[in-house]
Amino acid sequence: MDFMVLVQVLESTMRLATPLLFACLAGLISERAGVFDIGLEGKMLVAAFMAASIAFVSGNVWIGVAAAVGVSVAMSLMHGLASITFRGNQLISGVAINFLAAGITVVIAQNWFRQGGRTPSLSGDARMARIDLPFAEALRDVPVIGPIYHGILSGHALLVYVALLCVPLTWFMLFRTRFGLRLRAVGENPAAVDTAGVSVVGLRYGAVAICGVLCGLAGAYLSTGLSAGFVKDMTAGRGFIALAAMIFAKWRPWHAMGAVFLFGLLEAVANRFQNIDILGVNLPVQAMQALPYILTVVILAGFVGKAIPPRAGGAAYVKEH
Amino acid sequence: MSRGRIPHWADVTLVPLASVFLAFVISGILIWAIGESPWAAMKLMVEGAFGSSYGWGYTLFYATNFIFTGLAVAVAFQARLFNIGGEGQALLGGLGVALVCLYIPWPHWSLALIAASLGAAVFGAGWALIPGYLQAKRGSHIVITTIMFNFIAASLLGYFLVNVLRPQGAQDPSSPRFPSETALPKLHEILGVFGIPFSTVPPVNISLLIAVGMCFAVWFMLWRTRLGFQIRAFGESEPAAEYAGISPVRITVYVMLISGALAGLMAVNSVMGEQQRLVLNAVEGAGFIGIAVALMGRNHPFGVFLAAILFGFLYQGGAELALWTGIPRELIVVIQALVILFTGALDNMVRIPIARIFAMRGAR
Amino acid sequence: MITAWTASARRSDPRMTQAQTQAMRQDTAASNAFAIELRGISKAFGPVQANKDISIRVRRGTIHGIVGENGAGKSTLMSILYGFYRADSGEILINGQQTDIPDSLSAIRAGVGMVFQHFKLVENFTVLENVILGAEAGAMLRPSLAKARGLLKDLAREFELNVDPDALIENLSVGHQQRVEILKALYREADILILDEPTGVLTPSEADHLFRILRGLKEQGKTIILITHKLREIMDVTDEVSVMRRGEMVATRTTSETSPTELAELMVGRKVLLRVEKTPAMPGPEVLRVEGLRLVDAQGVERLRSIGFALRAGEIVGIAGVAGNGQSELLEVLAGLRPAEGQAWMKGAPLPLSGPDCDAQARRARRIAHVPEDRHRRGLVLNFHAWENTALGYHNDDAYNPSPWKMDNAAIIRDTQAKMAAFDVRPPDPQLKASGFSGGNQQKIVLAREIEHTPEVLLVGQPTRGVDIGAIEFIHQRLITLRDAGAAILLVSVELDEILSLSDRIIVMFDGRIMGERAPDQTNAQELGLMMAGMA
Amino acid sequence: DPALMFDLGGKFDKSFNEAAYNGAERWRAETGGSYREIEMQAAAQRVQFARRLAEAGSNPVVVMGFQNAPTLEEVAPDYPDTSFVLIDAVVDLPNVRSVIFAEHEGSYLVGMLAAMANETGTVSFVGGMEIPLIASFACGYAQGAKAVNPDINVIVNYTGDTPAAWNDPVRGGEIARAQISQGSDVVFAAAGGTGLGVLQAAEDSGVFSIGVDSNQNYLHPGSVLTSMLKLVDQAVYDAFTDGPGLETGVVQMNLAAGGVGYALDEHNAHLISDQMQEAVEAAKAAIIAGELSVHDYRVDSVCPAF
Ligand SMILES: Nc1ncnc2c1ncn2[C@@H]1O[C@H](COP(=O)(O)OP(=O)(O)OP(=O)(O)O)[C@@H](O)[C@H]1O
Ligand SMILES: Nc1ncnc2c1ncn2[C@@H]1O[C@H](COP(=O)(O)OP(=O)(O)OP(=O)(O)O)[C@@H](O)[C@H]1O
Ligand SMILES: [Mg+2]
Ligand SMILES: [Mg+2]
Repeated sequence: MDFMVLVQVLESTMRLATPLLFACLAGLISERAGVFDIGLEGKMLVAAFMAASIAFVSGNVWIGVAAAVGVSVAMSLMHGLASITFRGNQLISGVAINFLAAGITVVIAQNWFRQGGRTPSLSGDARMARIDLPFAEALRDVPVIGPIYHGILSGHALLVYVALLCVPLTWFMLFRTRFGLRLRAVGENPAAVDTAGVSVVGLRYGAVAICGVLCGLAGAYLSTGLSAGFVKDMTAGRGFIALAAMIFAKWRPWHAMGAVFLFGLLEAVANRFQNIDILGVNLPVQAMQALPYILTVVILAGFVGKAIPPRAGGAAYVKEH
Repeated sequence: MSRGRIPHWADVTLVPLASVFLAFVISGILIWAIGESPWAAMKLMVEGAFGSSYGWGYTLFYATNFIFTGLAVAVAFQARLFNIGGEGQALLGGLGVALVCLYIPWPHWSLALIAASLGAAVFGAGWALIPGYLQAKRGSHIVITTIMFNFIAASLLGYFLVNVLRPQGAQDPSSPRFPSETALPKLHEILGVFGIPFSTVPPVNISLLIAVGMCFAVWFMLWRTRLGFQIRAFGESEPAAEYAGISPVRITVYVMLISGALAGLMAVNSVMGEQQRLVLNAVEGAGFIGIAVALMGRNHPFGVFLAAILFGFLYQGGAELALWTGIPRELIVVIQALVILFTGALDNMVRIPIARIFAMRGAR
Repeated sequence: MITAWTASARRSDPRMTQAQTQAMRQDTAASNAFAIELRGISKAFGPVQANKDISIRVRRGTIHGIVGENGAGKSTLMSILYGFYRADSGEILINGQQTDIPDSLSAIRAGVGMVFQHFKLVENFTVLENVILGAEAGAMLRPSLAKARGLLKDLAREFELNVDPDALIENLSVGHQQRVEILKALYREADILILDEPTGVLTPSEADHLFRILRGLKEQGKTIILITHKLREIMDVTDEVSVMRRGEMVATRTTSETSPTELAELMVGRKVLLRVEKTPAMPGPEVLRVEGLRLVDAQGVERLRSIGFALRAGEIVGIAGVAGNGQSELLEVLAGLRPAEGQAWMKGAPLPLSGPDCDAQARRARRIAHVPEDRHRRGLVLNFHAWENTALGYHNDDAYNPSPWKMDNAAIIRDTQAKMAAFDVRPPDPQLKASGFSGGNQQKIVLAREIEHTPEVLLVGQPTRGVDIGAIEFIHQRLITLRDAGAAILLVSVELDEILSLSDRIIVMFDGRIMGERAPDQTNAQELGLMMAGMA
Repeated sequence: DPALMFDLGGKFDKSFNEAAYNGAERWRAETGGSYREIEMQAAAQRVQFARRLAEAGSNPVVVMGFQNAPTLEEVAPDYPDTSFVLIDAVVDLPNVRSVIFAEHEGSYLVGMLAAMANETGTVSFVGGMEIPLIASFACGYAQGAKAVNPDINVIVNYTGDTPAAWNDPVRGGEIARAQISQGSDVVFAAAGGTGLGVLQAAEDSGVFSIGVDSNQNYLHPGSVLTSMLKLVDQAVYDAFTDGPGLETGVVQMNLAAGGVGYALDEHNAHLISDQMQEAVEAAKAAIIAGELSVHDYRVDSVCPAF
């Protein structure tokens, strides 16, 4: 593969991995606190819709992003209400959120814009601008560094860099702060946190809210950064892929970054090389499209081994001595 | 613990009813908000789904699909395996049905039904076997592998339909129509034998009886056989199961085989009973609805049956709603979501006040 | 010394200044001799009245024992004092001051610390992280950890509470985990320390160590409440003792003026035999023999090194050892739960120690039964009904499977009723979930299942852990009856008393090896203790 | 009253179904009549809804999409007094009018335009799913492009195999970017909602795109070179206008019948030079006259252009 092709594929990877990265970190934080969240997909979808519609109405993408974060956090709190306060089944709540998002986005979009559950196309300031990193132009022609810096890293929307920044931030928060210590503890053994005089409910709500913020950013990037408007079901399973990446990463932030980049890369490769001749046999399109998923299974079976989730995950906390 | 305070009968009737009621109240507010009459909509839905044998027919047809996929998820859940792969397994089940119906000549539908059921079950089970085996032997998380296998199944089916099964020159990426000998008797024919009139229109067919039979079979398997005992013990506590000499690998593989077979069987209803040919996306999300059905049915076959009927109602009632009003079809998805949320996840919200009422009455 | 660390600890506590705390505590201290006074505490869990109008006073600077049968309400009462549960009615006075304790944080602020029976530790955190959890010095972790490390060193020196601050909890023995719990309380400057069944999982030497620590704490002026089922411990360390029965407080005695017999009677409401009565063993032919048993765990550590011994019909062989020296692994290997190297014979025929024919089913088919050490994790499926638990492991029995298709649930239920009657399980309800029984009754369910199948070899781990004295008496009796019926019993226990009183021969293990064998009447706790420490 | 039954993509897919909707709306505006419309959620509803519409007395019933051929085969015989119109496939029944489009012919013309606007020697195509219908778009497009420039490289990609493939603008955009990075400077999208992402990516990258079904030139003026028109709206409008007793049989909506074509309006007039227009018009005339034949992939699943 020649170098420029690699650069192009990696650039595409950066974009494709960004929503996955946000969502993956979102799930990671929530699950680290013991709240399983298969509603990432739904939250992203609602956020994508909110971002696009508010950006369209206000003409300012950042107002849209704020709205997206707001609505996503609200959905998260609903998940919290069900699974923390009312000790309901976290999986059911997540499934419900996914359904709710799939339906409500279209119903509201139809009611507001009358374009069949779509938002109008965004342009100008209603879309996320691309940012050129400092010296990108200057370094452009430097061999190796140029293509990497200018070609791959530079020229993405701000949220791409925010997502990358979120990885060390998440790591720092989890492993270097008091909040992170408590958050991890509440996912492993909430009784320990409770008896230490810290509110289990408060911590879990905190984690769930952060999850909402990150899902909001993921959705906003999808509709205002990657594309220019909302289309129904536009998350197209990315929330589930993020979940897969999270398990793949065994709930660790840096590994999560690795995992989403692997998924992004596989998708980028599949987009780029749809017909490959292998030993004279032309692989059908479908094979290339399935390739990322097949490889994921192979990697999982071959190299990753058992992923052990946070021990108290998935269950509401009930006091027992 | 929180459940202990209300009588069991109230817990299984009052709580779900109150939850469903709440879900519908909120749905009503939403319908009102988009400028339609909630009362008329509700009436239309109920009448459309239950008001005639036509409505019942469709409700039961959809419910049949959901029973199969719901049972598939429920069985796996009894062993604490979260099989999200019902969608893919049902797709493969469809392939099994199609191959059996297309490539083997059948003299009578009954033989075809047996063979196609086997084909569906074997293909579905086969598709679940790989994730099951990988979970058991390699610890590959079954949630991820089954999600991946859904995508892979879609590609595989796309390939088969476009390149293998599609008749030369046909536009549609679908298999040819199955021979008419393989057409399954519809419910009206079955009821007709007993002189009960029933609408001839809806595609509900003999698969419904298979589905109900499967509810019993699954119940029997889980609570009346050794295998079921082992599955449940394994699901409740892996160390205890190991202590009892129950092999985790074997149980995981068995459970996934059963789960996949059940999901695959859904194709008998939709592919053989209704479409009479295999089309792209023959499953249409029933695999995912199965998750909701199983969770709402508390992973018990009888609960799955009831939840499947509820979802069948939402599907059919929603279709009528879309047909006769300006309410967008996605609103039905919202109602489904609210029902799932209130009955499945926010059930304690109604249980706690109900418990309080009972406590007050008890105190007097 | 002690003032030095408390002073610095107080400074680290952002919630209260040193002056405030001391002023508050000393004020009231002068006026009242009771550290704790509970008045009319009641608590119900649904239909269960766990505590009924309980009043108790605990003198400052004493060790106060609480005894009672399983389910008497001891843990509940203490959990209320610690703010873990809220009482339905009643009041709490701490140092003479009425105190509202709605949550654990309030309890901690009031100077109450608690070590729960089931430790509240985060298994994959380090000791240090567990200690500071909830009492961190600031928003950032590093400074908190550094500060705690220093304090921990002082505490460790002061109270003989040595633990590696950087060890992961899951790699620590239970004894060390318990020290971490105590350190947690001390780090939070607890003046009043509650310990719920602290010795249930400890070895005798660990228990002795604990009591040394407790006495040390008492000397420093701390007040200690100790819940235990072991009357010897009560007599050893407490100053006063209260007895609970069925949710009520039935008596409080000064320890020096009471006796174990009186306490046992007060607890159970009848006379209890505190000594095991048994006739000498009459060993028959050899049943089980193992040679060269070796086990290497997943981390590559050798857990069993060339173990060899024989078991004869009609005898109880006790295995003594400090927890973590290979006894648990030995039981698991013999029960078919772990593959190992070496050879074994059951009545002369080889018994595979690895491979496909080595699982718990195969062992049961060879009439080897197993009462596991951890009834919650292994012995029972807590969410199963009692009758289902009766079939656990025996689900393939012909008696339960008259046809190949169907399990005969009715037969299992009948069988369970019979077993429950034979073992006096309370309540004798086969439909009750295992989690709904008290610890002693859960243990009886497990024993009934294993013993009533008349095994030729019974492997028993910690048969009376966490079980009240009435049930202990019963369980011991049953084991001896089984022995007298001709079964070979291999008993693993960390209770030296239990080993000494039940066994016909005693094998001591240390570091995966057999240190030697003794006859119970020719040895004593001191000698065994030395052997268990690897010195012999 | 007439009725219109949309295919699974839904009423507002900005292309196929939306065109039908526009046709119906035009009829309503011009005649003041009213009609019934229905969107389905699941394939099982195809038959269900077709029947419901017929039973409710709607006539004619216009049914969208080739996937409904079996639907009408099943339903139409039961309602001999109702006229059905099937868009995009053929059903041979006395009360069914089958309207089929020569997408390959329209695609051929936009392929020519693409090749003429092309500077890099590479043009590309993004299809929703690899099914014969979409492949015939691709094939016609490639034939047209190669007719202008035999050496031109035509990249063909598809979005996926699940229904999500028609609604994934993100993926569509990424595929388009991948094609653009391979040198394509004209991207033709036939992928429903996914196509919106393709057109957007083309505009963002400063290359041309080609819309599909409806006239999509207005979406990104100056960037959308043209749109491959498929006059579904006309077919629906005609059906509604013809009313209950409409003439049945197969209606060929090819170039000759004006059923397909390319869009030229104020949004792209400056992009299409006179020279380009002349060439396309010439080819169009030749096709209509039968002098030039564009191969239809659906006939034999083979594309001569690849
Ligand atoms: N969380 C709970 N929910 C319901 N009932 C409970 C709960 N905790 C305790 N109980 C009930 O309260 C009663 C008292 O239990 P408690 O744990 O206080 O007894 P205990 O004296 O500590 O027993 P043990 O010696 O076994 O530790 C028991 O009957 C028990 O069933
Ligand atoms: N959530 C609960 N619901 C009902 N009963 C409970 C609950 N939690 C505990 N119990 C009961 O409370 C009593 C004491 O509980 P505890 O946790 O102290 O166990 P235990 O009886 O001491 O057994 P062990 O010492 O083996 O843990 C038991 O009867 C137990 O079954
Ligand atoms: Mg207790
Ligand atoms: Mg206890």
